[in-house]
Amino acid sequence: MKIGVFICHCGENIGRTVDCPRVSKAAEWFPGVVHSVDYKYMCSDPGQNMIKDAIREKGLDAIVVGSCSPHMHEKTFRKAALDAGINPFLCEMANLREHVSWVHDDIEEATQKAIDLTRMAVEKVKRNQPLATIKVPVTKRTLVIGGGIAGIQAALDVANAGYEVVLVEKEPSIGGHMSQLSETFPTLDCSQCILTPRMVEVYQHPKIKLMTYSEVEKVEGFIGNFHVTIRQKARHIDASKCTGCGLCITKCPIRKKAFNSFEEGMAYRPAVYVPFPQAVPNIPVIDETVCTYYKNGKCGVCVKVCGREAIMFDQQDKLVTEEIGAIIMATGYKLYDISKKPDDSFIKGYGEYGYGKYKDVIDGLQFERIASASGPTSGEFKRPSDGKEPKKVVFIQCVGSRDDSKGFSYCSKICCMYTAKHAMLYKHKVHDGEAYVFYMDIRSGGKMYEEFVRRAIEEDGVKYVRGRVSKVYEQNGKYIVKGEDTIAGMPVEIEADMVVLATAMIAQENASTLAQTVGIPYDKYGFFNEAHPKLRPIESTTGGIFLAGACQSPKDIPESVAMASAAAAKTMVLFGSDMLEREPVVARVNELLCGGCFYCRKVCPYSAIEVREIKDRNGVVIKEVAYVNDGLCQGCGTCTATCPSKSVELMGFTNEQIFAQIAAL
Amino acid sequence: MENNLKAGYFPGCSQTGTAREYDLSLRSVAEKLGTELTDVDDWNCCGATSAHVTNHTLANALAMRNIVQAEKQGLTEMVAPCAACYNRLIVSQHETQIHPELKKEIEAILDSKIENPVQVMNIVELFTKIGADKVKQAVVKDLKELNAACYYGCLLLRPSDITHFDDAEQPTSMEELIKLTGAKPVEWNFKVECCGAAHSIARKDIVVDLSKKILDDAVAHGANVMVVACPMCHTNLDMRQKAIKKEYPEHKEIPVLYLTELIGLALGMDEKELGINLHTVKFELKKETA
Amino acid sequence: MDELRNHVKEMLANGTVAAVIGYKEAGSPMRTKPVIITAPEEAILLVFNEYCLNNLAVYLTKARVKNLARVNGTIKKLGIVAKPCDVHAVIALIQESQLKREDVYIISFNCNGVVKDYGETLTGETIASKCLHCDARQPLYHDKVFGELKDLPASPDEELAKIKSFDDMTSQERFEYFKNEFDKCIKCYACRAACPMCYCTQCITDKTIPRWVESSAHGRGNFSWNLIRAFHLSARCVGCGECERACPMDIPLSLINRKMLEVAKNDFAYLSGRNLETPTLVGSFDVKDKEEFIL
Amino acid sequence: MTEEKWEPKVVAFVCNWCTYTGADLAGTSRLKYPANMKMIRVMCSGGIDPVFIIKAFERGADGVLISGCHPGDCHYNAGNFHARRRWTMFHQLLEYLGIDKNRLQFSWVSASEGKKFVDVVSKVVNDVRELGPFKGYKELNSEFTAVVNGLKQEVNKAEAVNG
Amino acid sequence: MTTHTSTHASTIADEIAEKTFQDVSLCYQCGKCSAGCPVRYYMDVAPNKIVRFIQLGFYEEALKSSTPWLCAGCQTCSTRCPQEFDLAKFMDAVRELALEKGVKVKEQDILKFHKAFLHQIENFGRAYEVGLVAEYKLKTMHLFDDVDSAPGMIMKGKLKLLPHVIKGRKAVKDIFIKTAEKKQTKK
Repeated sequence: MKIGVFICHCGENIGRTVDCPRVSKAAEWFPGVVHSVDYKYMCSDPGQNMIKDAIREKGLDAIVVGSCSPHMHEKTFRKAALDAGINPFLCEMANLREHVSWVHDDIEEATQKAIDLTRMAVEKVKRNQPLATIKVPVTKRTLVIGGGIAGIQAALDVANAGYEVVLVEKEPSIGGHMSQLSETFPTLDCSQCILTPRMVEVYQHPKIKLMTYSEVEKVEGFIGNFHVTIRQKARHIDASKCTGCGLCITKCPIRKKAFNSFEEGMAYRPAVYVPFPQAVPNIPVIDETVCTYYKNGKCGVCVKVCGREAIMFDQQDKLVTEEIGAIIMATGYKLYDISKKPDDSFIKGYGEYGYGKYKDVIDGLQFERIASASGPTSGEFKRPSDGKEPKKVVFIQCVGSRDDSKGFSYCSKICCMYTAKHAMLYKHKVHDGEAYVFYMDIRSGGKMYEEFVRRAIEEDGVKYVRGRVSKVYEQNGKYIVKGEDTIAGMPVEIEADMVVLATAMIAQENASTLAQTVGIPYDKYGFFNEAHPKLRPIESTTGGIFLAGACQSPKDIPESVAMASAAAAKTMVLFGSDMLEREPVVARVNELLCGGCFYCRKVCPYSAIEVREIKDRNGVVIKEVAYVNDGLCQGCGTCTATCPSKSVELMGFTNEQIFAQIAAL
Repeated sequence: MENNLKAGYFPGCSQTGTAREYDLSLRSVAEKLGTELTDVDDWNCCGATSAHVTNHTLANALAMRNIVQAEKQGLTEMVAPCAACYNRLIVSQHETQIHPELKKEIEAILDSKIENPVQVMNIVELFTKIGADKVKQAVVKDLKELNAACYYGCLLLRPSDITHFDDAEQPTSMEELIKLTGAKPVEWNFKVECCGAAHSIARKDIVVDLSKKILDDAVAHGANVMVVACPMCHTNLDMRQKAIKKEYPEHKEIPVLYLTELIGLALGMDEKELGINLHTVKFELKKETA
Repeated sequence: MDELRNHVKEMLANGTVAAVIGYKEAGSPMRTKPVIITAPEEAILLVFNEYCLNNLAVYLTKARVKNLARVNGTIKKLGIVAKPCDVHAVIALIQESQLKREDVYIISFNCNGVVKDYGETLTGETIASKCLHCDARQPLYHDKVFGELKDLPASPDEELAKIKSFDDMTSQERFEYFKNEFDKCIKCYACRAACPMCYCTQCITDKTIPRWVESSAHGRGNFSWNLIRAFHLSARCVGCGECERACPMDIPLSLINRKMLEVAKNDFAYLSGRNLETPTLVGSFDVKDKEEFIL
Repeated sequence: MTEEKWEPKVVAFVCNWCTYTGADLAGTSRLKYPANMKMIRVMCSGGIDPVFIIKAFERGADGVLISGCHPGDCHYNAGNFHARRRWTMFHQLLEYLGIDKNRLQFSWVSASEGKKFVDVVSKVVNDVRELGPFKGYKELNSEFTAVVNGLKQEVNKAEAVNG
Repeated sequence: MTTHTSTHASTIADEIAEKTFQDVSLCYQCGKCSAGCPVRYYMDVAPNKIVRFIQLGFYEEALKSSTPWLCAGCQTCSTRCPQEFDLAKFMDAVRELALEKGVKVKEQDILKFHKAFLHQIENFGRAYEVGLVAEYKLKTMHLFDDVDSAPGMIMKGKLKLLPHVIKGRKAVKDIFIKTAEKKQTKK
């Protein structure tokens, strides 16, 4: 093997403390080195040409460049090697700048270390193997999980670009939390009015396959090549026959057995129902847990009234598999149920505010429903306990947010804004009413946000009190709210008619289970982790899986929508080529030697190790061995260190290469 | 009777004086329920509020001496019926467990090793340990005439991450217990509000105000008796009603019973046996006419 | 004993198992050796007593034994007579995908201890040291179990005391001690052959490209071999002690294996081969694992 | 080589994403540390085989440093968690067999901890310097050589005697 | 108000941290403690402000306030604090420091009560209520408060005329001496 060594001065950067000519002289004597030079700037065009010419003229098989960190210029020199006709993975670097000249002062010491590092690189490169980039085909279909505003936006963007989309939503209708909202900040436009057209667009889009009342059960494969299993839960309605006339819903005799979750428990729904009138698709669902038919086989009123024979009591869950190239996670959030503490600890959360005990102590989404024109009170302000108009309403912020003791350390980000909106909506409808907001800080960064909060205070006369409330208790039909104004330094007690708690936004139910199913990491709160907090906020660390909206952290509508469009753009980047190229730094198993203990499989962070059966001529399985899926392997090498019989190697970092480096010390 | 409970008993100073009836009723009820209480040998005052507000080392040392005494006696469980004593003991035990340097310091002062095997219980936990079934079986008198406001006060439940006992804001364990006697618990607001405790003597004015608020709320929610589990609460709520009456002549008096007294009544003991006659606000069950 | 023989006979006769690995008498009633029974009438040879020292689980991974289970293209069960401590090895092998639980038929005994060496009567003096800290005298997994528990002759756990005594030595003293022990090693690999957990197709020490362990029997090669052997068995070793019993040079391998058992127990509350449900220590992790030794 | 001239030889196995990059940062920040340590880059601390460490000692290293990303920061999510378990077992085994714990040290150094990298390297080099050359391991082989030489002499003598 | 500097500042915050095992910077001044404090109305300064004073180094303001002395130690604040800051324990430390630094305590009666109480324990091992009340009354000159209830209580056996002296009296006295010594050496 003919090896060339190229030592770079990096101007003065290396040359000042490392005697570069001496290093290149020393390298001449290393076994296998046939050419060794030093030059002012190896990364410059003349420098690169020097390398290319040497490769061609001297017939070099491999090169070592002694210059800066490989993180800086490995790509540059590998490209040069490729241009000159040798495999780019037969190029190694010795880091003489960051690890030598910049950190040592003594020229003698530095030069000696530079020689050692160069020798190690030479010994390594001798054992390098030519590697070919790995190519995998891409299925150009996107799976969007979650049909809230983020999922809707992402699905529409991808579909409008001409790619097929499968949109999976676990509820019977898409729309998410946004469909529950009354008006939205900071413009106070009606949430339903801007959302419903989008929902219909999704339904009618020829490129979108909408699967409501469905959940993702299994995800296999890797970027560009996912195989996804989806469970379509039984609606007990034949969707192909149902016209959405709603006769079954109006005739269903079960009226007061099940709470309406869309109305946040402030109303009832029948056993056969659509979550809300504008639901998409407008196909009802039969709730087995309350329907009389499932109790005793009787009733069947819906069957009688349905002119289309669409009721199917014996319908079963169905498993559907889809071939997918990219996945967008848009599973959203849920509100922290403050009647319970998140862990299984003995202490329950916020007993001091009496949520769950007093009917008129409600959370933010319940308030949205009361304020909504389509809500249980048709938009009139009536308190849940006695239907009277509340004349004094207290809003408490940061309930469960910024609370290490009973909730979560993070700020839920949207509560300052929606509380201002709530107070404003209330004041707009109840002119003689009083609204108090207890806050700790007002966080209103965003276009027109601070102006919005000021409007609530200046124009609508909402009173802001800086301090956390300690206790809410009931006395003669009023709720005594005990607080402290920390600015005045005075205790404050307010006799309120209704109390609204801005409870924390937390990760969706079972978010961590879904993350495990899909194979992406999540943080301690259950929010999905982005690949890099600043530079890769849309991607998960798993290739081909992107994040949109509040599943990543608390977000408001414009942020969720922006993120959804960004995720859609990311999938289109992926779909821009037919084949995916990957660095060939992946693990390889020697199947002859593999003993089949599968420790590699246990430690692999990417589930990239598969089981392969070795059969004899008669097709009888002799043994099972490990096999690396190139698409999934990210090249960490944890398997190689774990393997007891050393039957798995990481390409580019083989044990032989490392031993050679150690031996060259 | 089989499965009889054996537990150590840390009476606390009040039980030898102002709260004599608490001690009396606890001992009689325990005996009736077949529970064997062993007094901690030569116990000393837990230091109460006065110690920990002025010198934390002293406070921990005083409390831990009792734990060590119990330890030497081989006790594994110990009931401290006074909520304040309970709080001091369990907090000191916790502190020495999690702060090794503090433990060393206290060990040096006490000249004794701290092993901490003793589990300190409050009075409600004692009854839980005895068992609801056992209490229920022993009830001979239905106390349905009582609408009771259960008052936990501050120190029975706090700090909740150390006591690990019931919900710190909306507790229900005492209610569950008194339901066994037929008494009806009322839902009210100030189960865990503070009565002023240690300020009983030095700032009577504060205690009068705070106690009045608590008593009024109980009455407003339909209570005809209050149930407490702490001699300090009892002093403030019962004894101070005279002073409250002086300050607020319209004040409506309400009797205040120790939890043990109420259970004692249900077990068929009479007021005198339980020391209820020693209270400031008089209390007597209706005489049965049958 | 008759129970065992009758049971094995029946299992072989009705085809439940293809073969049974067990013990038979070897020249004296105070000595046994392994035997593989394939015909029902051979079951009469089987014995079980305090001289059943071998850990027969080692045979389960051998190709020749596995072949016995392959009858007409289907896989039948292999029977094994296993002391409760040997069952740990079977379990560990199942956890390491070397066997399937349904492919092995475990015949075990409530164990009353075994002797250190053949020909001795079982007393507190002669009992094998692993029996002194046994945590499972009743098999944790079995398909059939015989025998009744009796009191075990008691004796102090000298092995552990010896390990503890190393704490008081300086590193140099310890190094010196083990160097001298390892110097005796002749690289016969009897330890490896006797170990039920050493089932690799090719052992790391036999690999030549690159060479992992210096193969000459000099100090450095010996040290490396013994170090790597010990590490590869850390948290996998079930503590059967067969390696030490097999060692012709009397290197106290149990002192090392036991130490690593203690480490796994203390740091991770883990014992190898005890529970099919718990993930193996190697191959799993806890975010809260200790790390005070890391800067 | 005389005792005075001896300089400790330390090998570091570091992960590509955190510690190697942290060392790069130490460089770009122009921080100084002893030149005794040489680094071998692997992709993840999870890929560092304990045999590398043994090999390093065999090849004359006086000390070894292993370093990777902080728990939770692993570029590969979990590589360092597996590594941590492996190290917990391995360092206790080495210590038990008489290799001073300062000869093999572990650290978490993130890509932003250039300063910490310098502190760690300086500490390890100093610790190893205090322990002196790793004679124990180095002489494992020399004794063998001595025995062989001794045997040779015996043979020679015998041959000489036998003519 | 005079200008405040926080030069020797860190010492008191540090001492508090040492006594309570917690850092005052935990407090983000939400005021929930003050909001729920049962004795808030009697205090001259809100409890959260005492923490603020210490955070900013305004030690004098903190130590001379009546607030720590009026704190009943009910731990309502500690239980509800979103930052898990144990304010009750913090108040203990502030009082302790006020005594150590010789700050004039506003609530003299409360201090005298505590001193009288501890005096009883030091001497007898347990609280001796008659002695306590007598000593307290002599010290505060509130001679005729509560005299109405005392005879009744004696009759009921609630107030014993003679103290109970425990066997380990010396051990308890030792505790007092040792903890006092510790304070001395610290200074």
